[in-house]
Amino acid sequence: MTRTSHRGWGARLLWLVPLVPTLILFYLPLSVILAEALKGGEGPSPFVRLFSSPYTFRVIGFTLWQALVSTVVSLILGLPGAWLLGRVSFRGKRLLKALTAIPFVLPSILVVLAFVIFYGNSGVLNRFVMGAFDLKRPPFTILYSFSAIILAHAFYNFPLAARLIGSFWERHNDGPALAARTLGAGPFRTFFTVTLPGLLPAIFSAAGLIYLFCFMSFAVVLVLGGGPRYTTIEVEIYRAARISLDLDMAAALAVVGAALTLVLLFLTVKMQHRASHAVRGQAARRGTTRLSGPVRFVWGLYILMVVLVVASPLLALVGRSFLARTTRSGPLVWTLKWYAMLFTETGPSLSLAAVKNSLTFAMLTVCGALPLGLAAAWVTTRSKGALGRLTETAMMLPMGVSSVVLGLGYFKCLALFFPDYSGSRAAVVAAHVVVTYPFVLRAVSASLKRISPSLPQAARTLGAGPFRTFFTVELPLIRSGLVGGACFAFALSMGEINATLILAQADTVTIPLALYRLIGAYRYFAACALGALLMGLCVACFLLLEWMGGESLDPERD
Amino acid sequence: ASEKNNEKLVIYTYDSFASEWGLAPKVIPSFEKMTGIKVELVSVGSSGQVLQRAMLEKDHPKADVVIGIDNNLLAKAKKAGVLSAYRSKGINRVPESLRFDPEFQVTPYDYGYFAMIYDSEVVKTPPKSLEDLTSERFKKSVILMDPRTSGPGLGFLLWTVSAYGDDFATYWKRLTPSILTITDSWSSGYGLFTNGEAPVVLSYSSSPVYHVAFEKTDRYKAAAFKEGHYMQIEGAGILKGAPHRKAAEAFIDFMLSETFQKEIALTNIMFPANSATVLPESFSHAVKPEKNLQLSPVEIMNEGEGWIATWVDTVSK
Amino acid sequence: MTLNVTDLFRTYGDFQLRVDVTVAKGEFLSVIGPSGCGKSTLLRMVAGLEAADGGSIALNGQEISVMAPEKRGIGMVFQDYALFPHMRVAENVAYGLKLRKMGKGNREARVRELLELVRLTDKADDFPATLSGGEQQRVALARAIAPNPSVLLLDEPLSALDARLRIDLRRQIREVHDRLSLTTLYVTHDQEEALTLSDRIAVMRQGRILQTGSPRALYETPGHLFTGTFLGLSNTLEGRLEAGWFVTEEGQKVSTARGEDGPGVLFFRPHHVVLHGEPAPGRLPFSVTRVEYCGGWSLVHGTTGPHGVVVFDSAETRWAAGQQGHLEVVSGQAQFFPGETGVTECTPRF
Amino acid sequence: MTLNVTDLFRTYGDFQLRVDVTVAKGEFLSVIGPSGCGKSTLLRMVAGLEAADGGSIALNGQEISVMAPEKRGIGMVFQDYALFPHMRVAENVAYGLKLRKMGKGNREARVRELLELVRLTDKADDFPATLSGGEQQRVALARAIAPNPSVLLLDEPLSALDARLRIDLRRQIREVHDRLSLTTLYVTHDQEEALTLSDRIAVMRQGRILQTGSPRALYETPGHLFTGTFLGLSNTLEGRLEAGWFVTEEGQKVSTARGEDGPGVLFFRPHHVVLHGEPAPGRLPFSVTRVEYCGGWSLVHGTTGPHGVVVFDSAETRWAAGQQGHLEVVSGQAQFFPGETGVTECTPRF
Ligand SMILES: Nc1ncnc2c1ncn2[C@@H]1O[C@H](COP(=O)(O)OP(=O)(O)OP(=O)(O)O)[C@@H](O)[C@H]1O
Ligand SMILES: Nc1ncnc2c1ncn2[C@@H]1O[C@H](COP(=O)(O)OP(=O)(O)OP(=O)(O)O)[C@@H](O)[C@H]1O
Ligand SMILES: Cc1ncc(C[n+]2csc(CCO)c2C)c(N)n1
Ligand SMILES: [Mg+2]
Ligand SMILES: [Mg+2]
Repeated sequence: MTRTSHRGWGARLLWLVPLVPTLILFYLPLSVILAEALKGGEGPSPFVRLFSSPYTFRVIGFTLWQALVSTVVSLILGLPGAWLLGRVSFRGKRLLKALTAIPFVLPSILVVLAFVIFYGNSGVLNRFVMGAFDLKRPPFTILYSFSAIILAHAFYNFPLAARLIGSFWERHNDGPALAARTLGAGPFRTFFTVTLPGLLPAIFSAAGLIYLFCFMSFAVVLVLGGGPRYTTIEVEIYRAARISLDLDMAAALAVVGAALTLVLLFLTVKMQHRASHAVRGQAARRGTTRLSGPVRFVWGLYILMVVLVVASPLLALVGRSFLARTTRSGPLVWTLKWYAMLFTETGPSLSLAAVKNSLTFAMLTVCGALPLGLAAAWVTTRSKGALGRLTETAMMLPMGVSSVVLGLGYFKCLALFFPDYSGSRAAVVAAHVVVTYPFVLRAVSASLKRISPSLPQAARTLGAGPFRTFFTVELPLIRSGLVGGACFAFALSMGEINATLILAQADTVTIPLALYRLIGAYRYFAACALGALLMGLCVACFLLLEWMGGESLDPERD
Repeated sequence: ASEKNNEKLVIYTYDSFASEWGLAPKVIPSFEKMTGIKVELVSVGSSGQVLQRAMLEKDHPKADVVIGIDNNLLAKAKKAGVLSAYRSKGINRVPESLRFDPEFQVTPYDYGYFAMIYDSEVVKTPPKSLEDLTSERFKKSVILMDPRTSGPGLGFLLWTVSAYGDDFATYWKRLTPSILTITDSWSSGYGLFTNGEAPVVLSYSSSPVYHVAFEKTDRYKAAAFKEGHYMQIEGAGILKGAPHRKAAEAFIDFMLSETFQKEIALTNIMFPANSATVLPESFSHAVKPEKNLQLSPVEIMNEGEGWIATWVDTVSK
Repeated sequence: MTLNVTDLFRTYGDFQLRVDVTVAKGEFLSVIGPSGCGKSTLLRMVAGLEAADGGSIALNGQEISVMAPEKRGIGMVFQDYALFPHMRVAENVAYGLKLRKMGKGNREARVRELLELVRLTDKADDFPATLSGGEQQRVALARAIAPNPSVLLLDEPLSALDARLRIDLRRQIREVHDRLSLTTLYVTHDQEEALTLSDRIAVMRQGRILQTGSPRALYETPGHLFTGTFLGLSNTLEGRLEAGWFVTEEGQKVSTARGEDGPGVLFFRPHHVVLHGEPAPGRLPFSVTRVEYCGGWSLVHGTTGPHGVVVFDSAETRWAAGQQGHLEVVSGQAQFFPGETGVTECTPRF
Repeated sequence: MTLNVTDLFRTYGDFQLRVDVTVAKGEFLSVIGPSGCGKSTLLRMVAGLEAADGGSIALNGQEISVMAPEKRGIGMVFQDYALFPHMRVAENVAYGLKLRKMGKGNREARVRELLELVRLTDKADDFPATLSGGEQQRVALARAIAPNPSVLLLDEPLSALDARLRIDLRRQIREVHDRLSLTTLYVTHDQEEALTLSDRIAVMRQGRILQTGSPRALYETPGHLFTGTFLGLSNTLEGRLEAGWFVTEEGQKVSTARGEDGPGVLFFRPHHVVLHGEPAPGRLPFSVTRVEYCGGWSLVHGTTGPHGVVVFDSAETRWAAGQQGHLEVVSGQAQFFPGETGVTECTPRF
């Protein structure tokens, strides 16, 4: 008899649950498009073209650099929030938690719009200051620069960092931190020498995610960066694939991007493994802090900053959705007409259909991505060593492949296997599932890794098979991770546009698509209304998810 | 491909054409009523993406007609060999100068001139030439589009090429301080402009028409440049192996008909290709330049990539 | 450092802790009490890890209850060890030393010395996760002692160790205490530890300190029946005191005892009983239910009437389960607690 | 169920476990050994929670080492409790019963019965995180017993409990064992627990089982010096056997002992020694270093030459630290182990 004895067939088959869909839904279309593009036609290989230009290296360098800066900034801004969400009990925490997910769902075009409305040369901020100090020229030129990119990335990601790290912190055993205090370490020292290292798995996990986001970011870079000076690989892929129609080049770029992503993923997974030190025999006892006097003031400042960075652009956007001009340059008046218009425009209402479609896609995506991500997380956390890390990386790769390329791959595949295909909702949902499940995997595996191995073992000795154990012990314990993952999947699906555009039927419109069209027709006020509607829908859904997932059995409620 | 169902027609077009504020909702129903053909309109993003989609499906075309192939894209479309020729009778009413494809793989339906639009409330003395734009007073004041991703963006690059020849790169170098941002699409750039982000934007000389016609303001004006204005001609074509060839031909004919052409002016804010079309009153605000510039498709095909590469290098430093 | 805890107060749901206790400089005070009586909570409040709802904690007269934990100069061994999972054993132990800016050389020497003390020299470079329970506990002990705190709080620091090591280490702990003249508050559930180590013992029950006293006083003349039954093995019989004699409910005179006449409980230790083969006046009938061999001696468990009684006997005891004997309570050794009714209350809160 | 463990083998870095052991049906076998010797690892392998590198585990002759843990019908109490944090106490206990599809009524009755057994009725609706260490441990015990497993593995199930409760519960565990005639493997570091509870004891050291035997045999006539020193208090003197007499290095005859002549160690219990005020032939000079009061008796610690010796005495001992006495090893009680050199090896692996 050798090691890895008693693993039932069930457990072995479980490998297939995440693997088969990943292969069919991701690796197959990807290889089809890559093979197609790379088999090459006339002329030099796209790789030669790619690497013979210094521009390529500038783009790669800039991509890595902006992602790094964005990640660090997001983490620094997010950590205090993580503490608030994880450690402090206050009223409205649940709502705040749901709110942290909003930036995430916003299609980047809407974020860009919100940023322009708030931070722009003629934005709320500038106009307010100009009005207050009677200035002629806008005092802040924030947009169309490197810092604008970082600001927008931080806007997207620091609430995410706060949320991810916070939910880990919530269940994190504070025993060691207390021990450090009794050994003479002050709160800061304790934080940096004990708490922070303990949080590293979550921090790396969040950092990996954020890094990838920023790595893949393109609308923000495109619009707020101010032009080709700041170009990322993803932007180049988008240009090559969708505009220059240079599929070879797009594929080559995608290969480069995927390779870099793979390395990054592998590194973060490895760092995460390295950083997690499970200690046998430690039950987490939750320490919930109450805020007092002067501390409250400091937190007030933090929240003010949050409001400035996150809430105000969004509020400006929502605000604008209730405003209208009497004439082009006339005074502003309050109105609900944009909302009314959203649902009463010609024929069967476009926005209504968009809302219906977006919600349907998002729900179905959640239904697909949850089990897939969960199975992937389960399988990868149980497997150890390099092989485990490799599988985990392989399963997370969809996160690092441009959805443009993926969409094209799908399209090719469908043309190959279903020649009569002409756009379908199933394909859209499948693409959304593939794009989103790695996030579920990330969110879930962080909480899965934290479960003391003796818990499932205890269940086994009590007579529960692996599945039963999973459903009665592990699943309830990773609920917060699941809810987080579901929120991600929902949000990403609500905001996805590239794959949808390629795969959906012509008459299938989603909220982001409708937004694009509204903005394309420079109907900004109506776009703001639809954006506000999107935000509202997402918050409602998050709250619903939180409520469904978090309420009933949470042992550590206060 | 065989004639499957003559009662149907599949069209690929760019977003703004298909959107409910675009041309499609105004014209498609009358085409359907007229011919009894059911039109399936597929909107696939920008005009570049229309062509791409056609190229992807080259072996099994699903669409019959593609709309949005302009004079700058023509070369690429021909190289891909996805289109087939059709000479519509209506082409006779289109001036010779607009028939940009002599083989009639693409049929022109409207045209316009690229121009700088300025906010007359901010810019008191409008720029009079491309060179004017480089002046200090326009520092961070101009919104341009990326030629790799946007039709107007490519148009402006070609404009500078036709004005400066091989020296266009040094012009761009001089222009850089004036650029506030380079957007990927016309809509985002123009949106920023109307939002007040910058007082000057690259658009069409016909753009002020929109503001006059729908917003009753002449605040936004087109600047006439002494170098002349680069021209864009938009066209449609029938795909090789189109499943519904007959219907496709009928649609191309329809595009040149009066029903279609009279909508272009106020819906697409462009000049209709059919010279017989009566333009609305507001078109007096559209500048029709004395001198118009255009590069030949062959030249664009041969040099286009090199120009773009030079451009990228210049602006990305 | 004298530790003064005055009217310290904390509520958790229906659990209420209210404690007054003083530990003199250099004193070794053990806190014993049933599981869940609030021992850990008391320690955590003294260390500043748990906020009190009221009351005061003073060190040498200085109020510390609003002071940050790291300012109090109190060392603590946690019941669940609370080792730093991301640091190796040696780093765990060195942590407090680093904070005191001890030079590298000195630090390493001190760590080595402490690891020798707890016999973990060969585990210095391991991470806590790979240690056995007992090994982890010893690391926690070394870590707490390392920075020479002036007050040491130990929460069952030896519970996961084997008897041999426990005896060794408890001697070490006491030696460290004596050498540095620490003020030590020691929580244990092991009465032997409490008896052998402490200058004084505080007996806790349901969140309050019932009694404090020297080990000998508490063991031999417990002021409360609870203390007596909790500290070491003991027996109780219900009955009444009549004219200096304890009489069972069946009317049998058992033993002399001091106290006022009336109903109550007779308390005596297992070695205050002799088992006889033959009946005699004053002897109670006894049926043996189980004989436990304890190494140097045996414990004979049995019943007399409704009462369970346990009796010390030699290792070579003649008794075996099922036999009948007669039980004599050695006169003058038993104690009478008026008004009490049995021993159930020494089990945890009900 | 007879449990047969044959040549079971597992390596962790430089730690190697290799065990052969048989537990007969209905037998109560305790495993004792120093911290880190592999007790928990053995249990975990038997339960199927840790894969072996080799060897076999058989239940009633059926090989189970490749069987899933839940198929083995083995109940286990984890050293770290491993309570389900998301379930209330009662739900934790009911978990195994639900899996056996026990009806709701029966289940609830059984849970109530078990919570009474471990005295936690009033904590039934609490979550584990709010329980004290001892309370958690008792929940773990109740949960493991609940489904009536045929083999029960207990990993230090009473280590966090106070003496009183521990004695109560160990009796309960033994009763449960007897009533259901369970096959029980019991890991403990408490020698008293091992001695009183077990039918047989297995002594483990450095990953191997050194010796198994009845409590009495192991205590009174340990086959290995390690067993003797590990199980209960003991003393050792180095010297040599000469013609049936043990002679110290200084040449003094101490006690008769059986064995072959040669160098070795004399082993005797603290109650095999008498302390005298006056010297006499065969008596060793003894300086008292510390007297520990242990309730019913005292322990007198001291040194004779280089050797530490501990002596039992009455609670009212006349000895005090600093005094000088003379030590007599009661003849015929001491045991000689040839070739050994002292007792350091009973401390954990070095
Ligand atoms: N954070 C908490 N929330 C709710 N109840 C708690 C909390 N901490 C402790 N308690 C309760 O307070 C009581 C005392 O707990 P404590 O840990 O002080 O007991 P203990 O005397 O140390 O017990 P043990 O010997 O078992 O460790 C217990 O009933 C426990 O359930
Ligand atoms: N997962 C692991 N990785 C590395 N070493 C381990 C692991 N588990 C146990 N060990 C080592 O194996 C040895 C035996 O550990 P085990 O937990 O079985 O000891 P134990 O006899 O139960 O000790 P204790 O009485 O302290 O609980 C120890 O030295 C420990 O460090
Ligand atoms: C104010 C205004 N000006 C110009 C156009 C025309 N236009 C803008 S984008 C585009 C297609 C090229 O990508 C065309 C033809 C319009 N619609 N609105
Ligand atoms: Mg405790
Ligand atoms: Mg163990």
